[in-house]
Amino acid sequence: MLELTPLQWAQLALWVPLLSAVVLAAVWPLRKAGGPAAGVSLVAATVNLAAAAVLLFGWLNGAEDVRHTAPWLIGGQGLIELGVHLDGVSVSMLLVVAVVAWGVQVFSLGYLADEPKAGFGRYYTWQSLFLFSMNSLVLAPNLLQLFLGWELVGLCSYLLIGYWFTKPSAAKAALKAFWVTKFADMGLLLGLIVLYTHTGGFEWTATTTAATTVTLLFFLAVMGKSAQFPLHIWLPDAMEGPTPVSALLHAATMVAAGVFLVVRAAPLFAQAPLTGEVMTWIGAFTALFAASIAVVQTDIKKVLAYSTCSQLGYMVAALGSGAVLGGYFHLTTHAFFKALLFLAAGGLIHAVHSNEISHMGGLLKKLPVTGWTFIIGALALAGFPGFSGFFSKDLILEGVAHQGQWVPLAMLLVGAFLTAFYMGRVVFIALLGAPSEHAAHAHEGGGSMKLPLLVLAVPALALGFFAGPVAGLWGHEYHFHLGWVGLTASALGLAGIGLSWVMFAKGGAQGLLAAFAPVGALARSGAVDRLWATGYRQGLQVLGGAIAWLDRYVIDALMNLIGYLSLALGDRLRAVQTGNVRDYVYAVVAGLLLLGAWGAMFPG
Amino acid sequence: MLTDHLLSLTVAAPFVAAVVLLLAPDLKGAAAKTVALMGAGASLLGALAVWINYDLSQGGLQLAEQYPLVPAYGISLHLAVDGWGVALLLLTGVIITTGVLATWTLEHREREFLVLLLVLVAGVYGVFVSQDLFVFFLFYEIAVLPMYLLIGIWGSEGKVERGGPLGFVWDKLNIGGREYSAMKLTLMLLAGSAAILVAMFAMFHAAGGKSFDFSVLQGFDYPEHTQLWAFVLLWFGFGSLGGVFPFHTWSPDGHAAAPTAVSMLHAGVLMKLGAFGVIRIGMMMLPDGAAYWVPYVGAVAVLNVVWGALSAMAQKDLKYIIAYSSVSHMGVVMLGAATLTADGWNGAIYQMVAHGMMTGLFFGLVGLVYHRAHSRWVPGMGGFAHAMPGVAAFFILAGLSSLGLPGLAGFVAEFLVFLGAWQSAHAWWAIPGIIGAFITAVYVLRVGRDVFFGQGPPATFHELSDAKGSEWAALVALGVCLIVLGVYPNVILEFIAQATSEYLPLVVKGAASGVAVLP
Amino acid sequence: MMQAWLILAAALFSLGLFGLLTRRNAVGILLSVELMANAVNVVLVAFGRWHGVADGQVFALFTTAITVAEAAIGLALVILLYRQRQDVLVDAATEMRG
Amino acid sequence: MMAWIAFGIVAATLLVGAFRVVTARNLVHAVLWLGLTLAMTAAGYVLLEATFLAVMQLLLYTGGVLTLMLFGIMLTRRVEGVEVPNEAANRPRAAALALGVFALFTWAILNTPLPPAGPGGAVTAQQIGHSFLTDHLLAFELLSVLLLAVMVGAIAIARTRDHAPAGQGGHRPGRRVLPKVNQKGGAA
Repeated sequence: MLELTPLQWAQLALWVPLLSAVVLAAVWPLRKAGGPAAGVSLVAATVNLAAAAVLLFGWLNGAEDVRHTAPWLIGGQGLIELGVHLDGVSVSMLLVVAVVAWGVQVFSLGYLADEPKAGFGRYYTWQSLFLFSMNSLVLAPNLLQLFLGWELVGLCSYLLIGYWFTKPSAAKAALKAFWVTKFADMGLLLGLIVLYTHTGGFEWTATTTAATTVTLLFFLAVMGKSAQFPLHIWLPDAMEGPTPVSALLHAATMVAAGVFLVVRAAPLFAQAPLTGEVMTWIGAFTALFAASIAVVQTDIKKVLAYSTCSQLGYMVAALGSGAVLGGYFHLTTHAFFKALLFLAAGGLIHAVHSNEISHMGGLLKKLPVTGWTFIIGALALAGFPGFSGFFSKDLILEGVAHQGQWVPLAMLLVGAFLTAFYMGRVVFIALLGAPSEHAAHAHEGGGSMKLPLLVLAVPALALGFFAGPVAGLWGHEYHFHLGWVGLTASALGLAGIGLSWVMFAKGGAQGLLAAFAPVGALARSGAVDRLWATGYRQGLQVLGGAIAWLDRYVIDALMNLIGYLSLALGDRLRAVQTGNVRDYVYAVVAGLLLLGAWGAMFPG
Repeated sequence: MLTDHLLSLTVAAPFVAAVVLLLAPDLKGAAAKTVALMGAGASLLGALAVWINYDLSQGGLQLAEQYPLVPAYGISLHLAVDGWGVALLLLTGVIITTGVLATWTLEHREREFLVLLLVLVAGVYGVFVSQDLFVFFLFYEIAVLPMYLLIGIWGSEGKVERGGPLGFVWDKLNIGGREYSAMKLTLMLLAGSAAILVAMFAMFHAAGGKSFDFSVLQGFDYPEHTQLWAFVLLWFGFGSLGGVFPFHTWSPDGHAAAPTAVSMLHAGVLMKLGAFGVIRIGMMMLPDGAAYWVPYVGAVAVLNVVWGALSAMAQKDLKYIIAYSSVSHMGVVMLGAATLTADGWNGAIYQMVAHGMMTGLFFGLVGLVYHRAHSRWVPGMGGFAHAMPGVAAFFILAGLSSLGLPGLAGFVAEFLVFLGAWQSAHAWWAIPGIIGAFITAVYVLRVGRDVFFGQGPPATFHELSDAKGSEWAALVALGVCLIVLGVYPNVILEFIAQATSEYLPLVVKGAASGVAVLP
Repeated sequence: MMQAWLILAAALFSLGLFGLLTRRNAVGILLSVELMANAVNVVLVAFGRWHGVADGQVFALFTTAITVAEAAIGLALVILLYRQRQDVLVDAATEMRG
Repeated sequence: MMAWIAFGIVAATLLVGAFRVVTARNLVHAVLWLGLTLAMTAAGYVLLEATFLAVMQLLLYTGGVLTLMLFGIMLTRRVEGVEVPNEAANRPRAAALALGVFALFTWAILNTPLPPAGPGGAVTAQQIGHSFLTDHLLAFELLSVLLLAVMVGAIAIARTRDHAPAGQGGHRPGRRVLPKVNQKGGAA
């Protein structure tokens, strides 16, 4: 392998995807050709993967941090710089993004094979652009570049969700995603501005009295990007995009950006206990809320979407209560097994041409690889002992317990149970249940759809055991120990799986379903959705209408009034010209007399 | 050597082209447009030459030329360029060139149209580089007056239904019509000019009535009370062109009725004249007046931003949406100026350039859509992306830039302005500004979805086709500018920051002039 | 004595003015204007005599010349008016109103 | 003493003449009375020792203008010379205004102190001629130009077109002819 310094590898990882995106965007015949465009993007993704692997390997062997910045903007208080910052945290996230992105791009080859050529090329252009944006976010040396990456990633999410823009629902979903995240990003922008004013820079290591306001503003953005309650409404709708997109953006990388921000700016967040408190509560509630809704979803992608929402809740709760290692490790493991779940679900959907789990019965036999990898992912997600999910979730629960947040802990434990339950439900219905007529002629996808599943299955299974070295990467110690919290969590997990087996494999205890009826009603009603929709429609649009009316019929009317008055005055004055000569003479004489009189009265 | 007449050549290039077009009656169709393009192109090359020749390390006024006009009153054609001038010349060059390219499809008396357009832009060039207040005002009028003819003759009809408390006004005024809009635009701008004239002569007189030169008027310490009312006159005088709140109502009607190239040039460049005037003449020459009035300027600017954005959201006519968004973005410029901070001023001037490109691109695109769909009514449109993917892509690009997506010009400008706002005496200004940016995101992308996404185009629009030859050139040029200005802003930010570091201390006693200059 | 002439001239002027205001016939108006011009001449000559300089009379001659010219043009217009309207009643000719 | 008597006669005749000019019902009488007034002014000039001017006055006014006016009346008189008396209505108003003006002038004349009298001695025609060609040369030349212009103008305005103007047929394109107005003032 050619000898490159870590900085050069990082440059490679950053610029190659951008180069691919620019080339594909500019050279439209290449893009219109479809296949070759995918090739270019895949090459870029592979180079990125290689660079990320080398970097991680370097950091595992204890390379010291690298920071290289170049001036970008002239600020009032000095030059604002952008560049690359390599340390344990950024390098590991870089690899996570690289692996998942590579897997998704390979998977898309098969999954979107029957798309029109131009669309296919456009898809891969946006994929490369996303890879660049995510990398620029991950490698950001300061919070400003993180914000730049953050917004670009939001753009890619808008473009990729709206890939099938001819579908009105997809166009609406893309817009909704962009609006909600843009609304939340206002917080990040304002936070950055406050930070810059107080500290003269965008470093996350800065200590400032305004830490609480800054971190609270940051958390508003995190709630938007990482779909925390009440700003989670866009994530389920984001499923309108192709499944690989959901796997990449809305499961592993983009939504994790919020958590990554908190991890990156941990020193800042440490200075604001209040924000921690808020995060713990919101995170825990989101975990519980999303898990309960996931139980009643029939569309497999919606289940996984709400599950992501719930798992993000876990991470936010962990970070809120100071368990940075737990939160970040869960982020990493979750990225792998959730991406695996989504891609596997994509395989199932591709086979059955429908998202409904009821149409998918008994697919394990027909799609063995997809089926089994789905089960591995499900078990990891449910926190089945030995799987990666178990370790990371355990760390989170330990952290929250250690902080003494009992109510949030309770919510998280119930959430763990529900998670195991709804994943069991999906597995028993879709893979093991009685095959429905739709699944009659289901068949496994091609090699391109199976390879990524296997690649992703490995970390889902084994990553748990590497917790030690990974923690070391991030400057934390980790030694496995199973406290009472871990035991209860795994017990609840097993119970959840057992109950789902009873209810869905054996058809028993149907009565319990009634218990979830109210949650089902709540989910279908989309109460929170409608809250925001009315806020938008009644609030913003009505306000806009009022202002527009005011502008046109009051302020503009005043200007027109001036015009009207001058015209009216003109009409009146016209009457003075009678056309009769004598009147004019009278006027002259009258003028003469007046002048004379005036002259007489004020002589000299 | 060429460079010591560079500025006069740049200003004169469009003027010469206009004269050539006037004197050669048989120049028709493409020939006339080519001549106009050469004129515009020459001025763009001039602007680029200025950009290259401007020596950053030295800063200050360069490439100066002075030709006495009326020595008795000290009036002279004194051209010189500073950091701001370099950036704004580039903007004007790009916009006029793309504007001429965008009129390639015009058939109706295109020769006279191009003559007026070129005269207008010559005026704009003049304003940005003239260092003599009288000549500054002369060029300012040259830039404003052709608008009446351009909109009156080549404009398009609109319809505003009658209503509201002052409904009777509709009896005498055909509101929304072409002549109405042209007349309204011209009258409101001339009213502004009248105010400027009064203030101008007051300053000339107070400064001893010997010379109109900036150097003389700049340094003079005017009496306190004169500064107070003179600043207000300049603020609303120049502000009326810059879309300051109560006097912004000409902008929607004017731009909606104006043909493509005219609204490109007007929203893209002319509105900047207004803001530039307020800063260069108002704030810099009347520091005490500025210090007193700036809180109000900022408050009105904030109102501008939110008001423009909200009313843009309720518009149904494509051009009205863009016109109101221009009002909103001009609010950001005035907000930046009102902060009296280095970031704020850099942001304000940068926003002028960024917004100029954005609106130029927007109006170019809207012109294309209107030319093919013969309608600007958004509710009737949908799914245009099928027929015109290129136009759709560029519309989204312009939209993203206007909502401040990083990587595009809009973000850099708005970020600096909001940064400046937070550092200024009135930190709260940043919040409505940011909310305004969000509302922009709402209406811009919603228009993008309503017009371009969704099922196929409705049956009523048949020959929808994508951009052709010269139109592509215009769109690509502006698109590239937006990206370049977004990715590597120092291209012109260095120049702007250099000028700001010189001018800000004049206004704010002991201002932080320590703007870091790039190594 | 001098003032007597001036007062006489004023009287003549006023009578001319009265004629101007009351006459309905265009020619009648011209007559009145002649009268007023004549009054002015008297004043000029009177002052010429008072100061004993030739200017008074020179100006009187100038005014006379101009009055004659004016009468000529006035008459031409009257004839045109007559040809146009077959009568010269001033009150009816109001086409030039606002 | 003699001067006052002479002045008295001249003034009286002048005033009566002028009054008659203004109030005569028949236009021809008015013109004749104007002739008398102009003649009496010439007499006045003699009293003011402006003999040259008196002669010129007689020559120009009584000769030229009088005949001009007579021609004017002849050319524009279709109805048998009888002139309908002026509106009774605005006569008092006109009288009031005229008296007002007269009062204003007399008040001004009586109140403004007269400048000191110059040396006596009549002004000879030679002096007038001399001053024409020295002090007022420019005015003199301009006057000749003016008179030329007036002559050309008068002819141009009043010349009869080469075709009969009365009939509508002869209407030349482009020349907007006002609608024919019949006696009662209504448009034809």
